Amino acid sequence: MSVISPAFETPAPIGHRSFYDEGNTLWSWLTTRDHKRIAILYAISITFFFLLGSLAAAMIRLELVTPAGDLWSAETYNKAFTFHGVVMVWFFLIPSIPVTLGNFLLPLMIGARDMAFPRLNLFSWYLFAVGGLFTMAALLAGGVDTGWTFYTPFSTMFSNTNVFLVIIGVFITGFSTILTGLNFIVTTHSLRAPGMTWFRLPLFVWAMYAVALVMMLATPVLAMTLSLIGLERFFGVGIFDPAMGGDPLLFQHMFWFYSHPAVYIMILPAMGVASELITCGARRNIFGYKFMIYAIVGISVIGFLVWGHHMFVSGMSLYAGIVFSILSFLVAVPSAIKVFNWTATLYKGTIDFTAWMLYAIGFVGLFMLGGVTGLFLAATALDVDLTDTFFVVAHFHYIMVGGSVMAYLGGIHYWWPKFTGRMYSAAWARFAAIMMFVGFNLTFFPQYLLGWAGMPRRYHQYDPQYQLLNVLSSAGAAVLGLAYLLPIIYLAWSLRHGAPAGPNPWRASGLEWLTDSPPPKHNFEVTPVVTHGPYQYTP
Amino acid sequence: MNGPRRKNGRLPVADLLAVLGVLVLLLGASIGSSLVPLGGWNTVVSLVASVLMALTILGFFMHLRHGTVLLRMVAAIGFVWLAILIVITFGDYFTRIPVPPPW
Amino acid sequence: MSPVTPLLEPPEASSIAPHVDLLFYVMLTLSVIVIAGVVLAMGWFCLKYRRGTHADRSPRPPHSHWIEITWITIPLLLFLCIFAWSIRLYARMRTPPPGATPVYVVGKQWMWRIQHVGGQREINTLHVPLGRPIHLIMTSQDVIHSFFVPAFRLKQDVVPGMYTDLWFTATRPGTYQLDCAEYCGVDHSRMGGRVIVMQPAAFADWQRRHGGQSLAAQGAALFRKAGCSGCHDSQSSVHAPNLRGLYGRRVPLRDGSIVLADDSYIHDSIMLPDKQVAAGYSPIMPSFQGQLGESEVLELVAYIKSRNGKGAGP
Amino acid sequence: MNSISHARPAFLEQQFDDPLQQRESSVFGMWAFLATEILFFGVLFLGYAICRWRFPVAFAEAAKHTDLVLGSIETAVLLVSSCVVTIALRDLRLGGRRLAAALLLATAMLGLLFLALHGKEYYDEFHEGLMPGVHYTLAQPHAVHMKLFFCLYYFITLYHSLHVTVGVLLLLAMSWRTFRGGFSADYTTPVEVTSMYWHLVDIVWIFVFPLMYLVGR
Ligand code: HEA
Ligand code: HEA
Ligand code: HEC
Ligand code: CUA
Ligand SMILES: [Cu+2]
Repeated sequence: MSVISPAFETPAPIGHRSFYDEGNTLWSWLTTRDHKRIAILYAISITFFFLLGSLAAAMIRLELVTPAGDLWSAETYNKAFTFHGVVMVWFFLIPSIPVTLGNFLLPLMIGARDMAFPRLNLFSWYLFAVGGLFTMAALLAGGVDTGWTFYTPFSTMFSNTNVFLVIIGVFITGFSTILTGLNFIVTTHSLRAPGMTWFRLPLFVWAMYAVALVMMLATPVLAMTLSLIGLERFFGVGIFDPAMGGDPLLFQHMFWFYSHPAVYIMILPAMGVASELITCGARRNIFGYKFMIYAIVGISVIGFLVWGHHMFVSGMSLYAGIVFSILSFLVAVPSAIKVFNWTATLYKGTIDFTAWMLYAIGFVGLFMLGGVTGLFLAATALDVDLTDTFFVVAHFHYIMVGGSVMAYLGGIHYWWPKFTGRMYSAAWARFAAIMMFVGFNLTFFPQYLLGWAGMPRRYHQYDPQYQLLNVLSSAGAAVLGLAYLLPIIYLAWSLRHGAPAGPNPWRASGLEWLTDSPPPKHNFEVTPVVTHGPYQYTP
Repeated sequence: MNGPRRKNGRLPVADLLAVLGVLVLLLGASIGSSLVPLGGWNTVVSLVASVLMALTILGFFMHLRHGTVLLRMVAAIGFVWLAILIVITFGDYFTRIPVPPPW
Repeated sequence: MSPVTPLLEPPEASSIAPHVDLLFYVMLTLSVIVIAGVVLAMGWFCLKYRRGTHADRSPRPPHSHWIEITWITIPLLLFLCIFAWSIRLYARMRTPPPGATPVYVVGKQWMWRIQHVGGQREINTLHVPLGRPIHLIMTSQDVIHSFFVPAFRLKQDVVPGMYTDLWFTATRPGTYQLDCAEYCGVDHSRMGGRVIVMQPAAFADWQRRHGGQSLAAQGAALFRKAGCSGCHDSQSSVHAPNLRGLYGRRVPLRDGSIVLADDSYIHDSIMLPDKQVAAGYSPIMPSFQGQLGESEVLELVAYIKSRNGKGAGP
Repeated sequence: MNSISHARPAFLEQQFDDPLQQRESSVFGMWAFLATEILFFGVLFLGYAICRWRFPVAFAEAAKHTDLVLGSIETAVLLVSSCVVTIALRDLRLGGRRLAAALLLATAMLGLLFLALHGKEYYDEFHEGLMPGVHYTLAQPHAVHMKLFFCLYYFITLYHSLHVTVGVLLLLAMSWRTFRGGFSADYTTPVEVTSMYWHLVDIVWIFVFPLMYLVGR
């Protein structure tokens, strides 16, 4: 269990004192500047939000079992999907991989003692928490019913729910995102260990770097756009209100200038995780390392130019539609490169079907399905029919739940021994992964058919001919929901009863595996010196 | 990050004051030009003056003249992204064809 | 209701629909081929190279430019073809053929109000003749809605403060579902209706039975009632432009630019008169925002348009 | 490469190997932050551009209601303050203390002067009835669309003033720390970073000024 990759000259001596041993009072956690502890604070918070968002999903799915709007009132249903979208996007999925896995692993993977700005890192968590509190306050005060997209003038002039509170919540969390991004960028630039050149960085670090860039360049736009909504609500004036000469489409441009890059904030980290998992699981170095990097960078840059594909039927000009459509096709090319390279990495490998490998393989498949249906939507003439139907809902759940959430869980399973020093039950973990895969497809595949059959999204009640598929989808959600509970149980169990993991249970290469599990406070007793690329696997 | 270490920020005070003089002159030019009716060009002229002032501050007060390529790129990227946002959005507005006459 | 089995798409009832479906199924086939290829490759690797098998695990190159370039180029070319195809179809969807019959649609929380040129008014129902191009000119009174007829494979957002349009030629008589596809508040899911496609003769009959005063005539009455004529009549003492022949003309504005006097221009002239002030006039026209509803504005627009023809209006 | 053991100055944080790395990280971080600030303000400028493009006349009319004289003085005040803070940093780097502290204080005071002048403008505008949603009494032909201008004007200038306020607080803190001898010729990073922030506040204003004050004169 201690095969340390020969790539690194100075393996750290095995210490005895992990970062958990540096005091365990609540105060010591709430004032910590250790990136590893902050990652754990985040992990707890986003799990909480994931559960909240899932409850809202359960409400959605229960309502949609019958065509009539009988279980909840229309208001409640609208609030449920709004809350689901807001919480899942801003309080779970955007932070998920970066703030937990990224925070914990980025310094470890580049051989640093901490983030460049540890205090800022803690501050980001507090911002996140405060933003979350505002959002929950909005929930307690009665909820919001605008949809997560806050389209004007509905959100400014017509909704009389707590839009303002949610906007403040998202605004504050946005700052948290920006500061996290800033920290990642500076850390990657200045704190790399000696010998850790740019082309020796693990792909996960590259993904974190790219995602940090997107976070910093996109989030400010969201913050100001939402502020403008707040302004309009407060003072009854504003630039999105047609009654005053404003333009609702301007809001959509601003919102999607942020929100399309934001979807890449949600997928790039997942791609980074998948690259680490697949190489280790197949015991093969990644195929086409440099192309993978170019693809990451390409996605994050071109991703900024495609936002208008959400507006093909909004009244935007035909010519803008043409430009956004072709750019959307172009941004799919780097994604294709990644899918093909992951597949090629398996070739001539030695593949172990650990739970995290199952997640990784599931990720590639589901991401591909979601991505390819994204191309249907990018094809303007099809989007005219499919937009705002369940086809879109299925598209993004395939990528976000099937892709990103699967990758996140895969990452948690892969690095769990590193985080906690314990092993979990491999059998249960595999079972949960497979159950999740089945439940997921049962939930969301029918939604493609629903969308093609013409069922619009955000519908509290629907025509009876759609019922069969909706019942299937709800049944799938139940399976999926139960599958989500399993890891919570067996991972918690492993904290006490799991076997000790040792520094490198998967015989993985990468600096994070050189140090103890869990790592000591300053990560490495001796700063490692890097002489090779990131992946040193032989089958 | 390991660019040449210049004696950043050691311009003589006199030079710094001269830079300030240039800035104030540009400001004056901008205000002055706005009082002359040039039609659409008024805004262009004053914006050009603003860009020059911003560049002066970036270059001299913020020492970007001696900055590394990396720093210059970081300084530029905000502006570049803003330009993307503005140009593409206007692209939509400029090309919205009116509803063609139905008969 | 036309028979719609749960797993199938709604019927193809517009001239565009078969084209959309063709594109969809071609893309579907392509995607299935590519996805199946990747999944099979992965599955095969997973089986062949799972731990414990005696497969050939000799070193393979860590990268290969040729392979990478191949699998960049092939998808790229495929994408470009699909793009070209879809964009041509899209341009066609967005370019109404000359001579299409205009129908005016106003979305409102939570109903569709429809006005025909002949003066027929309907709510949540749209009667159209078979085989004739129909051009919907749409706006919203409050929030954004979206006019969606799945059987036509068409959808267009209906945005307050601007006119959007949608055209189609119905190709199958019948009754089709009309939905609101853009989230618009509490009763979004109830904001539906029907599109009834009739044989031209039946449609003409329907028109006759429901026809009252034409839309333009209603507009003419309103023109007097709302006080427009007080300024815009040729006898008026106020210095205001004569609107005869305005529609479709290029109007020089006070700020030096020139705009085409189309539906939106007339709409904005009434609701936001300061936005574009005609050259040679002072901006004294009051805004009618809040006094006239969007459907009334549509009547006025129809009336002003009607004054283009020979012998039209006062 | 084992750099933890060397004599580490007190200001050097544990995650850095040496003062140079620490300084460059902070400066780089600040530049990155400034890039986001540009986008923060930039969106508002986009809103401004679109609205002005739609209502050029209303915007020209509305901009006439701003106070050109005060606006110009404010701009000059900020330009001077930018120069002063640069001189302060220069002095600090050359080992100065008292002069640097005084100049930093002066910069903060110029910032306060800016805020006071702008407050005066707001006060006048309130009495003129130019505040949509609060007190708006304009009734001229373009009054409705002039609201768009004012709405953006207040939002941008208030957001900018918020930045000035933060800047003033930072400058006061830096001045105090300088005066107490917290910095030396080797360690000026916090002052440097603060001054960068201050320059950005200045740069933003340089664009606000022509767009808000010089239109339609
Ligand atoms: C993580 C999130 C995520 C990601 C990564 C993506 C990725 C993509 N998305 Fe998606 N999208 C969303 C989240 C995401 N999306 C969300 C949340 C919405 C709805 C928002 C709302 O309205 O609420 C949405 C909506 C949405 C729309 C608007 C739909 C509408 O409302 O009308 C469009 C239209 O173009 C689109 C396109 C794409 C494309 C082209 C990609 C591409 O990047 C995908 C690229 C990947 C692949 C293509 C797969 C791998 C490639 C191959 C295996 C190559 C071979 C394939 C072929 C040759 C066919 N998305
Ligand atoms: C980012 C991440 C994310 C995640 C992880 C999810 C997770 C899920 N989402 Fe969601 N979703 C969004 C992002 C996300 N979603 C967004 C952005 C929207 C758009 C919102 C908008 O329109 O504004 C949306 C909208 C959306 C809709 C469309 C609503 C509508 O338009 O009318 C639906 C409908 O099925 C749905 C379902 C689900 C389900 C079943 C899950 C599952 O993964 C959740 C599984 C968990 C549970 C089901 C709960 C736990 C289980 C139990 C307690 C057991 C009992 C349960 C049952 C009997 C059902 N989501
Ligand atoms: C107080 C007098 C007044 C009233 C009442 C008035 N208008 Fe006008 N209208 C004007 C003037 C003056 C102009 C030219 C300046 C401008 O474009 O705003 C004008 C311009 C227009 C134009 C643009 C014409 C062009 O040549 O560009 C249209 C269309 C129009 N008015 C329609 C209407 C309608 C419809 C009504 C009633 C609902 C109405 N007006 C009521 C004074 C008036
Ligand atoms: Cu109207 Cu939805
Ligand atoms: Cu998108």
